[in-house]
Amino acid sequence: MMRHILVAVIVVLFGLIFARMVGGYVELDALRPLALDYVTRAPVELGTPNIITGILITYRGFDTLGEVAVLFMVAASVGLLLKKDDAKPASAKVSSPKVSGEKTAAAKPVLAKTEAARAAAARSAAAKANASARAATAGSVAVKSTKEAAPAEDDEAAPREASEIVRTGTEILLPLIFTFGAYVIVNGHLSAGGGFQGGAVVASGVMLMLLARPGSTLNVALLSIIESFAGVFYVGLGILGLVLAGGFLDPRFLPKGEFGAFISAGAIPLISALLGIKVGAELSVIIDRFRS
Amino acid sequence: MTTGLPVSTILLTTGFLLALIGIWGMLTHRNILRIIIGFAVMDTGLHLVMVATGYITLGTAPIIDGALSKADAASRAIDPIPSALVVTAIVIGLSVTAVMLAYAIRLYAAKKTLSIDAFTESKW
Amino acid sequence: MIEIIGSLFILAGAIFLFSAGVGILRMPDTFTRIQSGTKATTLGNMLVLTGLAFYHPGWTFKLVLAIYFVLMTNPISSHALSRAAYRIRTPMTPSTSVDMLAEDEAGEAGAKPPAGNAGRRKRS
Amino acid sequence: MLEFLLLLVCASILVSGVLAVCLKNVLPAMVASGLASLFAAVSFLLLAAPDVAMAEAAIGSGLATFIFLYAIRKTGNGKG
Repeated sequence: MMRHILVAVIVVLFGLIFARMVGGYVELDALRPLALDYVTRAPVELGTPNIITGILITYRGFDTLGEVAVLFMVAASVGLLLKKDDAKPASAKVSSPKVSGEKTAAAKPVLAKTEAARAAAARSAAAKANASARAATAGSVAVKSTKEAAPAEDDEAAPREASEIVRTGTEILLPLIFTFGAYVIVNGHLSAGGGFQGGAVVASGVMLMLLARPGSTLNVALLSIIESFAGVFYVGLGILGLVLAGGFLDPRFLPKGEFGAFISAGAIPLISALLGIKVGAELSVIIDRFRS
Repeated sequence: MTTGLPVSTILLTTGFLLALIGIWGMLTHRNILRIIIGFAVMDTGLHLVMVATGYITLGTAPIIDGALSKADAASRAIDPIPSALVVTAIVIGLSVTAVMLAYAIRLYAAKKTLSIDAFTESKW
Repeated sequence: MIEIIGSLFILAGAIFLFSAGVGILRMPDTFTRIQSGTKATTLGNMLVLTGLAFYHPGWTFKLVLAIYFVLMTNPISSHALSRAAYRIRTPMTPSTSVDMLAEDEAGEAGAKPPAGNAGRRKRS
Repeated sequence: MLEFLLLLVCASILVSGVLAVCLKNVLPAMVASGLASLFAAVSFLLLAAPDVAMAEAAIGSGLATFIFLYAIRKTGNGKG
């Protein structure tokens, strides 16, 4: 009870501050000087109809780059925090698929690779280590198999599969969602949207896929490679702007093109696409970390 | 059906009230997940406040197309800077929420409880 | 003339959406509410979007895409919702007379359901 | 008319926020917070900021809610 009163006092104090802020605020009837500068300069200088994208990618481009770095750090730290480290001795975990995998390993090494990979993917990290230790004695193939299975983190108790209608509907809808995400990303300089929004749309498509197929795995290694290359190209475009145009992340080193056309506004669509790829990959990785 | 209040004042009030609700929720609850939900609500409220400060009376979106010419933009478009900042703030809000939830999952794995009364090691 | 046709479409869509709202308020249990909120809103949305296509002929392609999206997502999401509600044994209204999913699952399991209980299985 | 719509949306935001904080169970509270985010996206649209509305609708009410959902599932349905 005492704590509730204290909290109420704190909230009322905040409320007083906020009330003063609301009371002293008058709605703008003209743009502030900086905003006026941006609104008049962005369409002429950059050739981008969507002024918000122009600000986000050019005038505050360094800010956006830093924010993508923050997002990358969050993806990494979430992966670190949710890593499975309950390393228990997995002697009881020896199950039949691995035995069959070893049996085929003696006969046919190529087939055994996929079999052992599938078997190892279904187990936790400790069991994986055990499998690789035992398979290493059997043959040299299984070492490769654990390397393949490393990105595939799977739940031991896999949740119930979604119904057939949901799975089929997901198959029909996913291309549509990804197309819409790509549309939003590359049309960021013409209409509402851009890298962040389109990346979020793509990530929600990935989320739909993961929800409809709880057993499927996301190739996190591939996603991180794509994401790293997008980041490298992002910084490379920034340096190109520094060398060929006015400054870091200046998109004017490419021709401005016709105002309002799809290929226009210098390098803004390129940077926007890279941003969208990066954001989409990072959000997908975050979702996948939470799922496993 | 007019109240005479400017649009941005209505939104400012709503945003600040939502932030207050979020602060109340963060401070009263003892469950970590409830605290994070309170934080998310506060986040939404502050986004509302920031966007409302950019509104200009009878303004339109700062996208130049058939409805808004280049010459008109300076007088009719809303302030684009708060919008640009809020777009990044939303993504950062999601990141912060994700990190907090990851910590919550780790804390639950350590103590099998979500009440912050159980975590007294760092209390002095 | 074309605008009048568009308005008629939008009005019809609004009527369907309104009936969906009334259905959600008046229906007795979860499943009937879900079905009233699905069928009527799907048709209502489609009619409203068709009416918009009459108003802005340039948007037709995007509106067709939107209609396709609504047509695909709305039934699937409500199917997932009602299946989840069934799985957690949400109580049905007492006037429910056929439970096809229970019969189906009983048939899949290979066990013939008891004769008296086959059609009508109530949950508490 | 626009103002009336705006007041309606604002009232919905506030009601969803109160529900998000006050509901007993964590799961409905999470859904209510996502709902507040969704109504906030509508109000952004009324404030002529469609970029922000898109970001909020996709991230705030879509992805954040599902990350919450996974977290609740991993922490024993949020009890305790």
